[in-house]
Amino acid sequence: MPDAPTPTHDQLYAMYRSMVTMRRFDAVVTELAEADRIPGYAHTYTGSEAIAAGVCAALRPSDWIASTYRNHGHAIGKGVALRAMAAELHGRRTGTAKGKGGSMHISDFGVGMLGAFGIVAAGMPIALGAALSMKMQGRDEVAVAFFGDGAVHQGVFHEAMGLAKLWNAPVLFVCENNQYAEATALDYHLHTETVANMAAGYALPGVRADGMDVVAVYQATLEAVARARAGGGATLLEFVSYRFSGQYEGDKQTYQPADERAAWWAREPLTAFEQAAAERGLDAARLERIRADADAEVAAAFAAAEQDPWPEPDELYDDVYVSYEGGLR
Amino acid sequence: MPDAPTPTHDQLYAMYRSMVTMRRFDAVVTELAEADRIPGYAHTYTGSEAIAAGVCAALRPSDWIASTYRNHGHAIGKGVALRAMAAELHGRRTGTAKGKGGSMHISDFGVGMLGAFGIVAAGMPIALGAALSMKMQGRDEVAVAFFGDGAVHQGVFHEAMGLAKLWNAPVLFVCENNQYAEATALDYHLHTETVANMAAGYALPGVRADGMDVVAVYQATLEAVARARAGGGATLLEFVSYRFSGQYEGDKQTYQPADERAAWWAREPLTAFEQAAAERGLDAARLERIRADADAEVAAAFAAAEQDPWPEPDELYDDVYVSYEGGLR
Amino acid sequence: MSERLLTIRDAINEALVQAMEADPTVFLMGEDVAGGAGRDDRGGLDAWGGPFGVTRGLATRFGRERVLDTTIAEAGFFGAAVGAAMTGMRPVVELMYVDFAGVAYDQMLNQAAKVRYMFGGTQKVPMVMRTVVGGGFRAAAEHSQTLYSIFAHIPGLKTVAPTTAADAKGLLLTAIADDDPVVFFEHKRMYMQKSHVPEAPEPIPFGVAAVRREGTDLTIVGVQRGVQFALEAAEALAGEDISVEVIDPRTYTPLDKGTILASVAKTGRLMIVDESYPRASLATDLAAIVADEGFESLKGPIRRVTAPHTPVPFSPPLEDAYLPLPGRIVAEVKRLLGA
Amino acid sequence: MSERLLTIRDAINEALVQAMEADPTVFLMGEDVAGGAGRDDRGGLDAWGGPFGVTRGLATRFGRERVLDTTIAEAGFFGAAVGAAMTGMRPVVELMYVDFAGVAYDQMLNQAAKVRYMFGGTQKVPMVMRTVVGGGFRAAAEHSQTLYSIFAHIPGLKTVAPTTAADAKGLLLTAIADDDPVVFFEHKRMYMQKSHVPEAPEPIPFGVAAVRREGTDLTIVGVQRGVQFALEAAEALAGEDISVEVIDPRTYTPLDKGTILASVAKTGRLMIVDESYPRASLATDLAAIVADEGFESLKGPIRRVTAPHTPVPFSPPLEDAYLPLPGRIVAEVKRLLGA
Ligand SMILES: Cc1ncc(C[n+]2csc(CCOP(=O)(O)OP(=O)(O)O)c2C)c(N)n1
Ligand SMILES: Cc1ncc(C[n+]2csc(CCOP(=O)(O)OP(=O)(O)O)c2C)c(N)n1
Ligand SMILES: [Mg+2]
Ligand SMILES: [Mg+2]
Repeated sequence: MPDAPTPTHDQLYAMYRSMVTMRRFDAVVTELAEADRIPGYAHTYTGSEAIAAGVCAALRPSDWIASTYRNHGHAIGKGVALRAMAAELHGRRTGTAKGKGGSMHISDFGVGMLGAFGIVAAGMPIALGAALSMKMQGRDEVAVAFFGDGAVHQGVFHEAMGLAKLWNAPVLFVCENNQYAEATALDYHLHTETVANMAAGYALPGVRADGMDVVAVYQATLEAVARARAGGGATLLEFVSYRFSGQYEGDKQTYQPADERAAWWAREPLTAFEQAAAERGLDAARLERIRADADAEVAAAFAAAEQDPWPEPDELYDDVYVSYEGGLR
Repeated sequence: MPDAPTPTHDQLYAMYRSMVTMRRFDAVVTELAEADRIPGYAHTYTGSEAIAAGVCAALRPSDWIASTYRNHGHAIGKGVALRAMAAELHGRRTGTAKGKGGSMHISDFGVGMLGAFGIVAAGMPIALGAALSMKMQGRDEVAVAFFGDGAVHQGVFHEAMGLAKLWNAPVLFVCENNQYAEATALDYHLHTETVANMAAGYALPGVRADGMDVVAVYQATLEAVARARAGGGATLLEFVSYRFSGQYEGDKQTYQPADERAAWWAREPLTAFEQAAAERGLDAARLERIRADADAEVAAAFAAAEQDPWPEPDELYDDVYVSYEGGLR
Repeated sequence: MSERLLTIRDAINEALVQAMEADPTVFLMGEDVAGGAGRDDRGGLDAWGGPFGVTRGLATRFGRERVLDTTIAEAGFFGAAVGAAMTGMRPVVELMYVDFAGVAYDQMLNQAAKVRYMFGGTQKVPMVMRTVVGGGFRAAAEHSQTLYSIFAHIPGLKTVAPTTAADAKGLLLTAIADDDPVVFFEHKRMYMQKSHVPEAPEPIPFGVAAVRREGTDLTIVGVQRGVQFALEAAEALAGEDISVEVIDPRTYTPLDKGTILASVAKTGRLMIVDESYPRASLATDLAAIVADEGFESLKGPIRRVTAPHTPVPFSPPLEDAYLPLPGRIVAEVKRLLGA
Repeated sequence: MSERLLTIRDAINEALVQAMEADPTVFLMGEDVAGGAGRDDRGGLDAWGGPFGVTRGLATRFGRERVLDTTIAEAGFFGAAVGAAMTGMRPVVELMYVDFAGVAYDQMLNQAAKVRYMFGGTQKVPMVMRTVVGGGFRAAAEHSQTLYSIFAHIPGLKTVAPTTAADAKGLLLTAIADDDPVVFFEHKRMYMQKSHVPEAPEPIPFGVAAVRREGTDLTIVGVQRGVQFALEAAEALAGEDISVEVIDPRTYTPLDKGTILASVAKTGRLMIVDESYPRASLATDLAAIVADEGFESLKGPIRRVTAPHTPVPFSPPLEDAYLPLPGRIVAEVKRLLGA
């Protein structure tokens, strides 16, 4: 991407802040899950922070994203409040979904986070619909669907790609190729050379970039966003990373060879960013402050959330419908 | 396909017989439908006879096919008895499904006709499963799924193609590209240059041939069948034809420009075959006899079927389950 | 004022026209809802208007930007409807036959129905899923189902099944204006039935049943075409001095339990008529509600006259025995009343 | 002979082993049913054995030709199972969570269920669809459903929901040997419960309910985990001199109506406990059957204790209020008996 704009220092610091916040947030989630201090399933994001941070940096607050069960990074990247996320994970009334959704279903309309969908690839047509909606309303917002490498086999991937082409919709399909779908490795499940190759079946552009490099992600996204805003339609973006996290907290990951993990870890996105920092003219001390700030902010969010009130049992009946004649009970 | 074997004269006569039978059969269906003399929906096959005839000529009786609501041609090609088909269309107890299925659901296990499925693309994974089954049983039979150009957008097309690759299954996906999906023309709905192009997304061979030329169809199929039997896996075949029939009987086809229809009609498969007959050394008188025989056979089948007994109302309860503890009523 | 008679089909068309005129965020999506892919060189903007002609004329009137022909990708375009509904539009999306629900069911069951709840009420999904149901066309197992129950079962969805042209129009207007996802069932055998329909847009509220016929000996609650079958049976039974009350719930989620319970309080007896499969169904739902909340009024068993537990058969004599036609209802009523 | 205690999870595993040993046409398919795509360099042949470890060890034992890890393409591999079943195999195919049914529902609803009927009984589809249901894991709206009803509604499918380890084994053996498509529900909160399981393969017939506890004042029919909730409630109520009979239908299609009706004939009262959605459900199904065929025995209303008409909430206090836990059952029983 030689002619893609280089991010400014401020932008780089912001992306770094975003990434370290994601990393720290999920580190706390892992701790809490291990200590049985949060209920339910949690899916963490370690290793793919550059993807969410780079993509979201290329978006406006009014652009939309749709995410998956593995959504914490996307939510943080798009600007969802940590406090409300932490409260949601804790099942508290102050959470993004008042405790009704939990870790798998973070959403925040106010910052363009359409929501997180637990069914593999289900968010793809929903993001497509948001994009269609923007187009119909004459707005130039775009929509992004995040999904994993495993999701490319699901029928609705195909349908969403095809309809995006048909409608020339301003949507970005962002595949986080983290080498694994649950315990199934990419070389077993992917048929084409790359995920990006699959775009050809829909006559859409398919772009692959290093998902460990936040700047590469940012630049590739920016180009696709510009095309979409200008009426040029959809793009399939593939960002290559590694799922250092388990499929969910508790997964022993016996299917990931140790040497493979080690080799990828050498390239993990925070280290990669820090190593390139000097060259990019960034200030090491400022990076350290950012880390400390992020740690503190995450810690404060969880500490506060854990003190938050539980929902009352009767709140169960709220929010099913906007209105329901005769009432629900 | 320069090195594909040329069909023998006997084979050519057989394919012609197959095609004219299909044409005649559906002509009678149209007449009966117009006269309100058969119940239900009927979907006829005029224009694509060369596809079913050519494909089935390349198969063994023990190979499997799965079809759609537009199945009469496939059934005839595979050798389903006309008498039983006609009776099924008439809703008689002597029908292929004892009157339970009708025109949309012809099947005949005995000749390898797995059945006809009314949901677009639903037969694709079913044929795939039959292919997997043959492979697991150590047999070298193959399975074929017929479907239309419109079906390539359905999610399960994608899933069946991908799984066929994953399992290296001996299955042929045969797309009858007849230019229309209901009232929607190909140039509106297809994103790639050809349907065959879509095979690349699954790293499968995609082959396109003239669906008006029964020999071209036969040869392309033969090659794919040979590959599948030899353990070489699946192929996507695209045969190009034209849907002279309505979507269903009664459809006025206002969306097909007259000049377009005329241009394609000039190439319709029976005429094409007859024009090439002399050059292939076939005997015109014998072709005429074949036509007369086919007409007579079709007429006899329908005439007899119309005299067949209706099922008794209570037969309604048969054939839901192989066994049902306590009974259905 | 003279009666303006419209078919159910045309009443639905009129509701769509009026809703689209009144609100620019309303748009249609589906396979051949225009037809000819909305192209002038392909038989005009309305080659089809859907296989039953329900949406005919709308592409001409509103342009193909608002009447979108889709590919055969139901999961994709139902999901797109969810996303569009979440972000300011009011999609009316067509599932050509309810029998095809299985290919898009996830988007209905898990996304449309749950978005509001699992995101804590911060979002809404104002979409209408129009679909065609019903037997009687000799269309066999995959084009004749009603499948009301797989939607009525799911919290978060509303379900509507009109039986008259006026209701079809009024309930569809309400459905489109409603902020929740609504599944709107149209019975293919009822499209051509005519009745008086007011010209002005007059929405009919959800959750209000209609008493279609008053009676004293027995209450029959019909489900969509079951209402008509019940009315025909009631007419026949009237000749034998049996007085049947016929109730049409019109909407099933929400359900007007009050009208049903009040009727059973009066008659003491309940029958339910529905052409759907008999198990875990709307018919069992209505029976179960009355067996609990209306138990004290009951003088006898609650009888369900439904399809049997089999797929829909093709052959006319089989399908006729399959459907809960008036003759079967009459016989069951007599058996129930010991008449 | 000493009692051999197994968890439900291990009992299912054992049934699979025995079925696969006895019949070479039985094979498994699903996402990570082996895990590590069955590769030795990926943590051995059984990195996972499914997310709950139910199929652990099977790939090692039978090879990955008979334990097929699939991609995330449920419509594809469920359809493939239909095709394989039609042509001589007996696939046991796993839907990881029943909540994902929506993406493959067409193949279940229209193909697996209808192939035999719409082809006039010339074919059969001997396949088992194993799937995981249930709340109580704080897994929220898309990983906690039971959805029994969208299968029980459909003619052509059989539905089985075991509640003990012995039943899980015996009913799964029957399901695999059965010539019809069977949906086999496993409750995720019950996997680790232990009970005595015979080592030999002893199939348990479909359509035979189990009376889990005898009683005289009231019959409770539980649906899967509802049976356990009912048993706990019955125990508590026994302390207050209320005698509850608890019935476990075990299979829902086919259903053993006789045992339920006989119990209601004895007690005169019926309650149904099910954690599913309340509308058009198995609970309404059971209620409707008794409100018709058992009406004469009834001394009072038929009460359903179910989940409310809402998606499953995440937060523990909400989910606890959502489920029909024993405390709610006890309170409802007392209300019903006026105690
Ligand atoms: C339709 C559907 N099938 C299966 C699952 C279970 N499941 C959850 S995550 C997952 C793997 C997804 O892998 P990938 O898309 O690569 O995403 P990643 O977890 O690596 O981010 C599976 C199979 C599901 N949620 N939805
Ligand atoms: C999933 C599904 N959606 C829609 C339909 C309705 N339908 C029946 S045939 C058809 C068009 C199919 O076109 P194509 O695949 O090109 O086949 P052709 O009729 O041309 O042979 C449609 C939309 C269906 N049967 N199944
Ligand atoms: Mg992945
Ligand atoms: Mg076509």
